[in-house]
Amino acid sequence: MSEPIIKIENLHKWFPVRRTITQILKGEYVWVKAVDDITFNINQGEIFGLVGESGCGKTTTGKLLMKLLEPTDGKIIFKGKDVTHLEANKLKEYRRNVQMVFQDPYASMNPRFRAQEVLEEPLIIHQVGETRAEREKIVRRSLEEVRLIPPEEFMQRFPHMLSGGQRQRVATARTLVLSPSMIVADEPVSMIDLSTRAEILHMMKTVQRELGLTYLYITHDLSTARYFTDRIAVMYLGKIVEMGGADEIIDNALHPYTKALIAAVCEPIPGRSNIIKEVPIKGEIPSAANIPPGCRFHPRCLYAKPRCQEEEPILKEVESGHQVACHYLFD
Amino acid sequence: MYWKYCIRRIIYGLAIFIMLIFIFSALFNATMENTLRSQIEEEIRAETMRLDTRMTPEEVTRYIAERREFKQRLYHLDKPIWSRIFWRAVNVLSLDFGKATIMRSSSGEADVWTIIAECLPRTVLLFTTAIFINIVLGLWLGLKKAQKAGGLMDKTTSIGTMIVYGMPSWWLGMLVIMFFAYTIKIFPSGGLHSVPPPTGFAYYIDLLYHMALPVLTLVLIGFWGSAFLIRNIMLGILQEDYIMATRTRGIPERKVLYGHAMRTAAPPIVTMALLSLLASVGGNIIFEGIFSWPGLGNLYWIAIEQNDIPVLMGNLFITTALYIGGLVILDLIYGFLDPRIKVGGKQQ
Amino acid sequence: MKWIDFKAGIQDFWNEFKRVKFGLFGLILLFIFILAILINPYIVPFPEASSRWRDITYWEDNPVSAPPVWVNWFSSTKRAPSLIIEEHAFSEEKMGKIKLSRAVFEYEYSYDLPPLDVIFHGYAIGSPVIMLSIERPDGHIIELVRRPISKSDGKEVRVSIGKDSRIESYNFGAKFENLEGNRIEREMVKPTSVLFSEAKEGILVHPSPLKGTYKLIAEIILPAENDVVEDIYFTFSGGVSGWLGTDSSKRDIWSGVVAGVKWALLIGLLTALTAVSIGVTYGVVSAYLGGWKDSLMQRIFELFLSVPLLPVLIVMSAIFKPNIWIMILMMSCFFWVGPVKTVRSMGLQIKEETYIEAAQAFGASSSRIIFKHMIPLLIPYAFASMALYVPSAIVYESSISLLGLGDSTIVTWGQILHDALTGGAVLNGLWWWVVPPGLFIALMGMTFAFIGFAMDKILHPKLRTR
Amino acid sequence: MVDTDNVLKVENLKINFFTRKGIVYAVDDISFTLKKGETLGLVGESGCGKTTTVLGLMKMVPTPGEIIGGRILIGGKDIIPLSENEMRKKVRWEKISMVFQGAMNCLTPVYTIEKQMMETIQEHKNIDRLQAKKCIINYLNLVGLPEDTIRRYPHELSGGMKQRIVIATALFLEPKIVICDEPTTALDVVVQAQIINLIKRLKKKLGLSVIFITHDLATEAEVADRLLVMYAGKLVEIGTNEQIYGKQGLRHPYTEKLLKASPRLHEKVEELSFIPGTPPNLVDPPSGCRFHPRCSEAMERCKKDEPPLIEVEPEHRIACWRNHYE
Repeated sequence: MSEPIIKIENLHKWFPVRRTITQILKGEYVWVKAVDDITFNINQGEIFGLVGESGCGKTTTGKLLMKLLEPTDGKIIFKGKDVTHLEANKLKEYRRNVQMVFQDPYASMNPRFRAQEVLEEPLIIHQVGETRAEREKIVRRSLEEVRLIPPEEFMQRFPHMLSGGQRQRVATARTLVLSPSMIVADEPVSMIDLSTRAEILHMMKTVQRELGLTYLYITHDLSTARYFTDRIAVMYLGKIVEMGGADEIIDNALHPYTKALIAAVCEPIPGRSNIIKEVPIKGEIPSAANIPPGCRFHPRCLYAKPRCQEEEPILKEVESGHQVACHYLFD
Repeated sequence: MYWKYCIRRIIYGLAIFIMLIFIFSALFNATMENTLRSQIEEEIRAETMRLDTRMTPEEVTRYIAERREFKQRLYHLDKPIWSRIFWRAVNVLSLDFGKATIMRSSSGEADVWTIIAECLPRTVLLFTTAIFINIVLGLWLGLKKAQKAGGLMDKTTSIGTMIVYGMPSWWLGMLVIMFFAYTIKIFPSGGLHSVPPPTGFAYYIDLLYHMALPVLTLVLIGFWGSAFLIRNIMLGILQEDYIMATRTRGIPERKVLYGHAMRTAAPPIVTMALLSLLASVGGNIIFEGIFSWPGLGNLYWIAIEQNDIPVLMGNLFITTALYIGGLVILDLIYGFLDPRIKVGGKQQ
Repeated sequence: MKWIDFKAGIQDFWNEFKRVKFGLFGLILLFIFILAILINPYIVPFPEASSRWRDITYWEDNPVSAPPVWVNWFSSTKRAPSLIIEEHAFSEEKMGKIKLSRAVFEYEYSYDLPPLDVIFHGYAIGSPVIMLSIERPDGHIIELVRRPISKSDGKEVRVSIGKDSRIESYNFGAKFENLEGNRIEREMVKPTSVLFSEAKEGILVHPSPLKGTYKLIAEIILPAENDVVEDIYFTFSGGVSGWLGTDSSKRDIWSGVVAGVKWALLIGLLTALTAVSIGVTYGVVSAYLGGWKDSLMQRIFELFLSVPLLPVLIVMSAIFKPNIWIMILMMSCFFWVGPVKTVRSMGLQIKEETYIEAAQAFGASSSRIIFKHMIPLLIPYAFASMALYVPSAIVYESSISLLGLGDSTIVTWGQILHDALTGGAVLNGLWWWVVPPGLFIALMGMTFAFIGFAMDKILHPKLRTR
Repeated sequence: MVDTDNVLKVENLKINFFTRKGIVYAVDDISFTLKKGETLGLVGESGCGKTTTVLGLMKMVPTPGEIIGGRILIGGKDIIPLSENEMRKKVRWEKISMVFQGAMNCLTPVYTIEKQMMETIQEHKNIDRLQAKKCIINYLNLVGLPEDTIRRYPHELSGGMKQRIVIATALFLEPKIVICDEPTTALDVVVQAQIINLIKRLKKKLGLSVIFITHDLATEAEVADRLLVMYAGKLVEIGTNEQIYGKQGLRHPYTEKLLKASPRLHEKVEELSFIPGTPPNLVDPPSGCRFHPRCSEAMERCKKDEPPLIEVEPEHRIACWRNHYE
C-alpha cells in the first residue's frame, strides 16, 4: 500500500476536430482537450477513484491507461517501466497486467458467446493454458473467485441467460483469468439495479483484498466512491481539480466544484422534500472543444475572481495527501 | 451553412464524374481507338477518290501517308497511351464525343452530342413523370400501410411488393403492349407521337397519349416498392418517443401523422424513394426500346444493333452524368429538409 | 462458433422464420425450382434443350409458332397436338435376296384441325427404299411418298409427308373437288389437311375433318442382305405443341424455360454470394479501421456507387462480349456496393459495443475482432440481402440478354425473350412466347423476395407489427 | 361526492400486455390517491410497472397493452369510459401532463421549439399567435431558459436544456397534475440537482400535484412527500417520506433492503447489504407474495397467499404478512 504501481505524468489526450476550410488555410487546429495535463499515482493494492461529470475526461483517462488510446503527450510508468508507447508484443504483455471492467456488463460480452467462451477468449489470445482442460480449470477458478458457485452451472450460459449481477461477475471473472495486477473499472455498477449494485461492489472489494489487486474506479457517483475507494481524484474538463483520501475529500471538500458535486448528491434521508437545496454552481458544463481560459471552472464558480479568468491554478497540497487546484483557497 | 454544404456536394459530384470519365476512357480506350482509326481510313479513302487523276501512284501513297499522319495527330493518336486516354477524357468532358459511324440525328448530323441531345429530354420527360406519380402513389399507400401496420391491407400490398420485386419492367411493357395496343387497341404500341405529329395543343395531347402506356408500366412496377419503403420508414418513426410525447400533448392524430411523423420522415423518404427510383432509371433504361420511346435507352438498342461505338460511349457518359446529377440533387434536398445539416451540427 | 451452437442458432432462426407465412411459401417455391432442375429430363420433352438450343436439327420435327396444348381446353376448334408414335405392327417378307418389311402405325384422329406435318423417322444402312401410304377410316388408301435411300453405312432418315406428298394429296383431293369453280394451285395444298378431311366436295377449299383411326403404313424394301431400317417412328407436328407451345424456330418453349431455371439460379446465387461477401467484408473492415483508411474506402465505394449499373454493364457486354462467367464477375464487381452502406453503419455500431473494446483491451488482433466478433453478427443480414440481390442479378442478366448481348452457348429467359422480340412475338400476339420466360423471371424474383423480406422482417424487430 | 382533497384517485387499476409469450400482468390491482399540492413518489426496480401505471393514467398504454379494469378519477370523474377524442381534447395536457423518461427523444427533431410549443397551445386554447408566443416565452423564462431558445432546433440544445423545455411544455396549459417519469436519470449529477430544484420550485409556485417516478430511492427522498413502492406490478408499500426514510419504523422488507443497499455520502459504511436473486418474470409471477423468493423473512404463508395492503399507522400501508397480526 505504499509503492506506486502506476505513475501518470502530465498526461494529455487531445482529439483533433474536423476543421473548416478557412481553418485549414489559416493553419489553425481545433482540439477537444479530453484529458489535459493530469498527474497522479496509484499505489499497489489501492482503490483509486476518478470522479466527475460526463465529458470530464475520466473515461478517456481509463482508456489511456488501458492503452486503448494513444496519449498525445505525457508519460505512463507502470511498475517502473515506461509504457507510454509500446510495440505490439510489449503491449500484449502489458495488457495481461492491466485489465478493464466496463460499464454495461451485457454490452461488454459478445451475446453469441457462452460464459465459458467469454472467459476463455483472453486465454486464447494470450496463449495461456496449453490444452482445453487447462484453460477450463483457469475459467473455473476465476468463476469461483467471483462467487459464481458452482461454476459448471454458469459456464454454459449465454449472457442473456444471466442476471445483471451475474453478468458483471462474469465480466469481472474475465479480467481475473490472466491474473492481472491492476483493474480499471469504468462505472461498473451504474447500469445495475440498485438491489444488486451493493452486491457487485462487495464482491469486487473482496476479490481485491484476496488477490491484492489495484483498482482504478471511474464513476460519477460520489456515494459509491466513498464506500468503495481509498483515494479520490475529482476531474473537471480534462483536469484534476482536487485529489485526496476518500473520506477527506467528501467530509472536507475544498474546491468549489467538488463542493457542488457533493451538494448535488441525493441521499435517502427523510424530511428533505420541502427544502430546496441550493447547488453552489452556475450553468452547465461547456464543451471540451471550447475550454474557458484561466481556471476552467470560473464561468460556473460562485467565488470566481478576476485572477481566475487569466491564470490557470495548479494542484497544491493543503494537507498531507490532499491537493486542490484553486486560487480562491490560497488567496 | 447550407450553401456551403451545397457547394461542397456539387464539387464532390463533379470530381466523381471526372474520375469515372477517366476510368471509362481507359477501360474502353482500345475499342474507341479502333473505331476512330477506321473512321480516319474511311475519310482518307474518300479524299483519295476526289484526288487529281494525274497524280502518280507514289504521289498518292505519299499523300495518304501525310493525311493519315495529320489526322492521327489531330486526334492525338500519335501520343503515348496515357496521353491518349487523357485527351479522350478531356474531349468527353467538353462534350465532344466524336462522330457516329452509322447513326444520324433527325437533322442528319453525325455528331454524337447532337444525337444524344435530341434524346435526352425525352428520357427525362418519361422518367420524371413516372417518378412523380410513383412517389405520390407510394406516399399515399405507404402512409395507409404504416398507419394500420399488420392489417389486411398492409399485408396484401406487401405481398404485392414482393410479387413485383423481381419483375423486369420491360417484360411487363411487352405484356401491356400486347394487351392494350394489339388486343384491345386503345393505346399506340410505341413511339413519341403520331406520324405526322399534330400541331399546336393537340401535339401535347398526342404526346400524353403516347406516354400513357410506358408511364403506366413504370408506375405499376415502381410504386409498390416505394410504398413499402415509405411504410418502413414511417413505422420506424411512429415508434419514436417524441411521437408518443406529441400524442400525450393532445395533438390530434392527423397532425401527429402528417405533421410530426411525415416531416421527420421526409429526408429519409425523399432519399430512399428517389434513390430507388434513380436506380430504377438506371435499371429500366432499356425499357424504352420496348416502347420505341426515342430516348437514351432506345439509343442503346440502336447503337448496339448498328454497332455504333461512339454513340454507345457518348450515351454512357451522359447517362452517368445524369445519374450522378440525380445523386447530387438528392443530397441537396436531404440537406434542405434535415435541420441538422441545414442549421449546422451540435451547438459548440 | 461450435457446431452445436451453430445448430442452435439455425434452429432459433428457423423457429422465427416458420412464423412468417410468405417466407415459407418462398421456400416452397425455391424447392420446386430446385426440383425442376433435378428432374429436368422427366418433365420436359426435349431434355437437351440447354445444350442444343441453337441447333435447328434438334427442333425440326416441331411446328412453327404453335400455341400450347391446353389452348384446346378453352377453344371450340380442337387442334391436333404434337405426338410421337413408335408403336407399330411389323411384318416381314422375303423375296429372294430382297426383304420387304411393312410397319403399320395407328393414329387416332379426333380433332378439328389436322397436324401441320407428319414425319417418318428411321435409321438406315445400305440402300433401302421407303414407301409411305395412309389408310383412312373411310377406306381410301393413298400412296404418299416413295423415297429411295442412297447407299450409306447408317444415317438418319427423315421423310416429311407435309413436304414430300403435295402432288399425291392434290391428286387425291382433286378427285372429289369441284375444280371448275375453285382454281387451286397445287403448291398451295397442305397435304395433312387433305389427308385428314372428309372425301367430299370442298376437301381442298373448306375441308371438314374426318375423325377416326388412320393407319400410316411404311413399306420398306431392303435390297441387300445387310440392309436395315430400324428405330422407325412417326412424329406429328401439331397445331398445338407442348405445355408452352413453340417459337418461330420450332423450339419447345417449355423445355427452354425449364432449362433456364438452372442458369437463372446460378447467375442469381453466384452473383449475390460473391457480391454480398465482398460487400460485407468491405463494410466491416472500413468501419473497423476508421480514420483515413475508412475515408479512402468510402471514397472508392462512392465512386462505384455513382456508376449507373445497367448502362455500364450493357456497354461492357457490347464491347467485350463476355461469356456467362465473366458476366457474373462483372455484375459482382458492381453489386458489392449494395450492402456496404448498411453494413458499415452496423459495423460502426458494433464497433462501439463494449465487447469489442473489451476484446481490444485483452489484446485481440484486428482480424480476430473482425472475423470472430463482428462478421458473425452480420451473417443474418448478409443472408437476407443475398436473397434480395438474387432477383436483381437475374433481371440484369435478362436485360443484357434482351439486347442480344448474352452468352450464346447457354439458354436464359432473357435470351428467349430477345428471340421473341426479334421474332415479332409481341406484334403477332404470340403470347405463349412472351409470357412464360418473363413470368419465370418474375416468379424467381418473387421467390427470393419472399425469403428475403421474411428474413428482413425477423431481423428488424422495429418493423414487427406484433 | 367530489373529493376536494384528492385530485386523482386510482382504484384497482389493472393493465395487461397481451404478448406472444403470454399475458404480462404489468400492473396488477393498484389503488392510490394523489392529494392536491403534494408530490407522490413512485419507486421500484426497472420493469416493475411504474411507467405503465402512469401511461395508464393518461390512457396511453402502448399496444399490446390494455387497461382491463379499475377506475381513474380525475377531479371525481372517471376517465376510463371517455373516448379517445374526449381524452385528447379535455384531459391530456389540460388536466394531466407528463415529462417523459429521456427528454432527449421527446422533441420532434425537425421542428423548432416554438413550433412544437405553439402547436400544443393552439390545439387547446383559442388564442392568437402573439399571445401564445408571449405565453411560451413566459414559461421558458420560468424554467430558466433565455428567450431565443424558441428559435432553436432540439439538436442545438444540451440535455439539461431539453429537459427544461419538456418541463415548460408540460406546464403551460396549467394542468393540475404533472407526471415526471424518471426526468433526471439520463442527466449528470449537477444538472440532476438543478432539475429537481426546478420541479420543486414550480410545484410550489403553481400549486401542482406531481407524480415523480424513479428507480432511485435517494432521489425520491429529495422530492416526494409520499411514496408508493412497487414490486413486480404490485404496490407493496405506501407511506410518507418520514415513514419510509425515517430512522426507526416499520417497513416492507423490500423497501428495507433497498434502503440498506443504497450507499450514503456522509456515512461511511463497511458493508452494504443487497437483495439476492432477480425480479420475477411477470408472465408467470410467483404465487402468494411476489417478493417471497427474494425475501429473507419469508414465511410459509407468503408462498401461498397474497398479502393485502394493511394500514400499520396513519397514512402508512404495507403489504406484508409479517405485519398482519401485529
